[in-house]
Amino acid sequence: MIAAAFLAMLKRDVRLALRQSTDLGMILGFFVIAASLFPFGVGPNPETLARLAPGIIWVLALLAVMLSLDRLFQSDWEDGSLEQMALAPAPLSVIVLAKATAHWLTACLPLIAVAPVIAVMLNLPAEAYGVLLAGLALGTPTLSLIGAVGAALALGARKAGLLIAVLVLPLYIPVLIFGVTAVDAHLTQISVSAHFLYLGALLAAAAPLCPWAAAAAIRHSVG
Amino acid sequence: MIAAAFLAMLKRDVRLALRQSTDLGMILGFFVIAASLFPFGVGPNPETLARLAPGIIWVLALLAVMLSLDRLFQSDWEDGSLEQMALAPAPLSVIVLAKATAHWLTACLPLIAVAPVIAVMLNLPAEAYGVLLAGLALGTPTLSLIGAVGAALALGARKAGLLIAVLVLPLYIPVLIFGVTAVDAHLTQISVSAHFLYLGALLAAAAPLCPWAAAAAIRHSVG
Amino acid sequence: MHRFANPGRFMRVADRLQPWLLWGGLALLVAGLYKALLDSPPDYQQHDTVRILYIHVPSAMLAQGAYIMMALGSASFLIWKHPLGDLLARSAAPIGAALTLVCLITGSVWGKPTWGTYWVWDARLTSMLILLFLFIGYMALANAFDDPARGDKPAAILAVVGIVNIPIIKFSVYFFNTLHQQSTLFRREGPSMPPEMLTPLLIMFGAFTCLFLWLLAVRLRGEFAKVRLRAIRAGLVRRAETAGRRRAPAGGPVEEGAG
Amino acid sequence: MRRMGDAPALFDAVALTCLRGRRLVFEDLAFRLDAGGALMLVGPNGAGKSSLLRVLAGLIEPLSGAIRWDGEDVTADREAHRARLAFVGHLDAVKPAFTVRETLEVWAGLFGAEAVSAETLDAAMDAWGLDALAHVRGAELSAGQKRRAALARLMLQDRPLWLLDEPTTALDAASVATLERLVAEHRGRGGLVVASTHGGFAMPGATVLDIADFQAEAA
Amino acid sequence: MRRMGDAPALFDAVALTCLRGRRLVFEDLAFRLDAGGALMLVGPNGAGKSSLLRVLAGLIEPLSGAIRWDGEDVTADREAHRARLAFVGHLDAVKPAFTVRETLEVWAGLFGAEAVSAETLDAAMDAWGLDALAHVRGAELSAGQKRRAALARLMLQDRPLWLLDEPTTALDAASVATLERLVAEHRGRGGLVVASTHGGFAMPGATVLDIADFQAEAA
Ligand code: HEM
Ligand SMILES: Nc1ncnc2c1ncn2[C@@H]1O[C@H](COP(=O)(O)OP(=O)(O)OP(=O)(O)O)[C@@H](O)[C@H]1O
Ligand SMILES: Nc1ncnc2c1ncn2[C@@H]1O[C@H](COP(=O)(O)OP(=O)(O)OP(=O)(O)O)[C@@H](O)[C@H]1O
Ligand SMILES: [Mg+2]
Ligand SMILES: [Mg+2]
Repeated sequence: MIAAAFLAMLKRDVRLALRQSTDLGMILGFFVIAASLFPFGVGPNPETLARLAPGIIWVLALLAVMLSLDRLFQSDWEDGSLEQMALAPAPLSVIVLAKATAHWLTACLPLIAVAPVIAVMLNLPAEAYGVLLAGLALGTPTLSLIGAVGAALALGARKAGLLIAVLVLPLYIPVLIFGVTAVDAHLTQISVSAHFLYLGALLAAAAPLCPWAAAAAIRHSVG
Repeated sequence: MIAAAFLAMLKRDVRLALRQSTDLGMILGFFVIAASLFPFGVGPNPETLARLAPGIIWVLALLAVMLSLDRLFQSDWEDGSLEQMALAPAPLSVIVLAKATAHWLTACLPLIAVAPVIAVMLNLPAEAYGVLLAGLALGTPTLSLIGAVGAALALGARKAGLLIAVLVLPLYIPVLIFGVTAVDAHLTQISVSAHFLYLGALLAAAAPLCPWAAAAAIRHSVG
Repeated sequence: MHRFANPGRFMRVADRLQPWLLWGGLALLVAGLYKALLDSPPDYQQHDTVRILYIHVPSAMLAQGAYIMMALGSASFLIWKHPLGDLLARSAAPIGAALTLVCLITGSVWGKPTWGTYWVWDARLTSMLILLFLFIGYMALANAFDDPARGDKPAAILAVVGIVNIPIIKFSVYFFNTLHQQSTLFRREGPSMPPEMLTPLLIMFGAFTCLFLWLLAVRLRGEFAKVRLRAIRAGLVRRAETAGRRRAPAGGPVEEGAG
Repeated sequence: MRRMGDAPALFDAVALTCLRGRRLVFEDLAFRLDAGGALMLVGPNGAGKSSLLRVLAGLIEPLSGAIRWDGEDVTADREAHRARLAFVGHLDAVKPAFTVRETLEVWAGLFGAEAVSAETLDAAMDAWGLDALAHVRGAELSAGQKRRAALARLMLQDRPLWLLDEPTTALDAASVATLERLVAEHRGRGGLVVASTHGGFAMPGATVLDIADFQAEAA
Repeated sequence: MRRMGDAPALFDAVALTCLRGRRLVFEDLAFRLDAGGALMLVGPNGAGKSSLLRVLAGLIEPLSGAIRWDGEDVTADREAHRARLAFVGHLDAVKPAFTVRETLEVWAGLFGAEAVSAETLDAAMDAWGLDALAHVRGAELSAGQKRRAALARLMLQDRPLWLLDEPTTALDAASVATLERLVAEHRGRGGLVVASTHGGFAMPGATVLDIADFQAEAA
């Protein structure tokens, strides 16, 4: 039953995201458009762009997460769907995990899919693609999970802004830094396994903790 | 009466944004975290960073502004406030202008306030601060105005979220270009008045056109 | 339905042309590909990579053509409220986007051996990328609403405004410093290309044009059918609902609506 | 169409047809109201009561037909029409973050600030028993309290035409009585009321209009 | 406290006290229901009807007191309690982007997918007259149609305890009759119903509980 509820919520959220935020083509288009702002800003010099590329792509990941995460629970909260989820027999943390997974599938996975195109446009050396993508694949789920806690905190809590600034944003920073520096390390022939270990450890910590924390925050908000 | 309605809406939206400080925290958080990511990628070479600083700040400002756009009308639309605004005797475009102004005050002004911090982090020469800030002050209102059109168009859209971004980001490019080149021109001792004139012209065109277009889109959506 | 009577006549003409366009286009394509890939000389500098030209150039030109068609359709829709213009623009947009993508991809694949990079941010390439954004924006807006009547006007305005990009693409190679080739085909002095390259290029151009028009006709039919389907389904919902209502209290005599 | 040859009514509609999405909601609807008149909209769910009220408010364009005030088409001067009506729809427009008093202040400002004095505000809150809730945030209101705040908006604006969409939703018996009294007073001053209901709300002497009679198929 | 010495009731509450924000909403509230029983909550706006229903559903922790099912405190096994109740609150939980059928499918999945067959779905839609609306999106529903979709949720889950907060809001007379019939059937099968109302909704033989009697000030 737990698996059924997980799948039902996952399917629902993916469908809802595809239906109401956009179809996949538009998500991809969005990332390409956002990435192409940087050359307009910093100029077309290929060498500079190459150096900025990992940072740009990770900034886009951050953007993708933030753009959609605050609506992860908000609209369900406002229209009463969230209280129904809190009343479902399946544990709420499983439902949160399903929602975070759906978010990752609809916001982060498309980014990973177009990352090579953006990397080409920004002239990133081809040998760095693998590390970049592996880092994204390992790091963005953590962003989604941490973001879910922030989104849950933002419901109802009066001082949510402060909580998020203090709790959630600082947690993003290590993920982003390891993700960016892994690419640089690889390009300067340094082994990247340490970076990936850190990213993996962060994910391993976030996967059980974040849904639990988010569920607690949600129970509080639907009261 | 028109002025009264403008002020009432302006005050309301500012107050609402300050009370739900989550959004503000998220925007500033994104801006600062994203900016602090680039030194890791580009390496510590202060000179390269300095050259890129205006572009990075401007692009991040665009993305951060965009991050807050979808809430400009959405929640008012969902809870029925927007239909009351559409029924107020004051022209809807004036109300839109008030909301865009409030958006600028609560989303862009804080960005301008932290921009110097980021400029320091990115090693921008001190003599460029003035031009950077002046450019932001002149350019960001245009961003808010254009964004209001996108946000209004996306109301009730099946594919709302990224629709805004896909429509609005390309329109932001001219502002971005003039904003960045102004700083570059100043650093290379060229007069920046032409750039500022262009930014001013964009604002002068957007100020009457955008509220009108957004109001038309809103009337359509509350029907 | 009277609004679409006119497109109906238009569709009949399009239907009659469709098989000609398809088979003609395919025949030209086979001939053109043969000439281009096997029966034309390699470039003395670029060797065989030059053969990308035969796809790159027709797709670049037709992508712009598709945009112009979309903008004209949108303009006629805005000015004369002609629904056919809107349908035409909606049909042309995805084809144009695909052609733009083909141009961008072939261009960057070609760029790697010739310029040493897949992509540079120069005026021609950037303005072509913006063309893609315009197509995406148009499609996003036009299809964003369940009631197509809501998205059509804003989308049409976007298409019309975006037309300024076309001359920028065209003249970017003259006004800006760019890596990209200047025009060799359309110049005042006439094309400066050896005939053994020009012929396959022209054949390919003809093939692309026929296939483009064929696809356009297919999509027009699809858009047209969508409009009709929606009208029919709306009628059904209405009828079923009144039937349900009539079960409870007695209503007036029910007649089937004309819809 | 249904107008007789006499003096124009204060507020009337002729041959109204409303299309939403691709649904023809009602067809050829007409009514007339004179000063102090009231129109009670009834009909099953989905009949088109809310749609008609939105058309009358100018939020939806009718497909065809005309709405007239004093014999003059309201589309001639939309701003004047907006300034003469007050609309309470299904949605309450109460912000969770604002207190009840702030909510009313905001609306007062929007509807022409100078006119609304602190006394009017107090009177509105008093009429709806909101005084005790003045400093309670919207998020902490019960459903009926929220509805009362929305209805208090009517007292802030001195509008001749009230458009009320199921106004008694979530109201307790005392508040329904308040609403009935306020509506009666408004009509006594020559005001007009168009209200929809599924029952439990009385407007003595109101014309009853069953929207189901104007359904497309029944024509 | 109010329990007599006999066998434990199927569902009862003792000495319930509820604090929301800084307001003591009700104090020392108790009731008992046996199989087929119904409790009708009445009281003015803000009395605490919704609060009580949310406490019973486990959405709010009571400040003190106990809720028991078959004599056992429900906090002992919250998951089991959630699995035995169905809650319809003030909010409809209908997504604008989903069609009516999709909405029901989603809830069916959430409440234990395997159990809900296509027939159950069809039966639920049929009971509420939603068949014709199966493919209409939530955004295009009228207020009553949305409410009917929310109530159709009750048919998807075979739950013994129904908690209904002003279920007749926005419903037309025919739908109110449907609800009354379904509630009667549910009680006939031994199910329990706790419902709040401001009138216009009948549950023959229900115990009426006026929350105003348990107000802190009245103690
Ligand atoms: C992504 C990269 C590229 C883009 C977006 C692009 C875009 C275009 C466009 C839009 C045209 C049509 C111009 C017109 O309508 O007159 C064109 C034509 C052409 N392109 Fe490219 N191009 C790219 C890369 C290249 C490369 C790498 C080469 C070869 C070195 C090349 C060679 C040509 C040639 C020979 C023409 C025909 C020019 C004429 O006869 O007018 N392009 N390209
Ligand atoms: N935004 C919309 N777009 C398309 N159709 C709509 C929209 N809103 C309502 N409808 C349809 O129009 C019809 C009339 O809806 P309306 O809301 O006017 O009904 P109502 O009489 O107010 O019903 P209720 O008593 O349930 O409030 C319904 O069949 C509904 O499905
Ligand atoms: N989220 C909340 N936080 C704090 N107080 C609340 C909250 N929700 C409701 N209240 C307060 O608790 C009291 C009871 O509210 P409740 O919603 O239970 O009333 P109700 O009987 O359902 O009223 P109605 O008939 O209007 O729906 C009210 O005075 C209300 O102001
Ligand atoms: Mg209604
Ligand atoms: Mg309640």
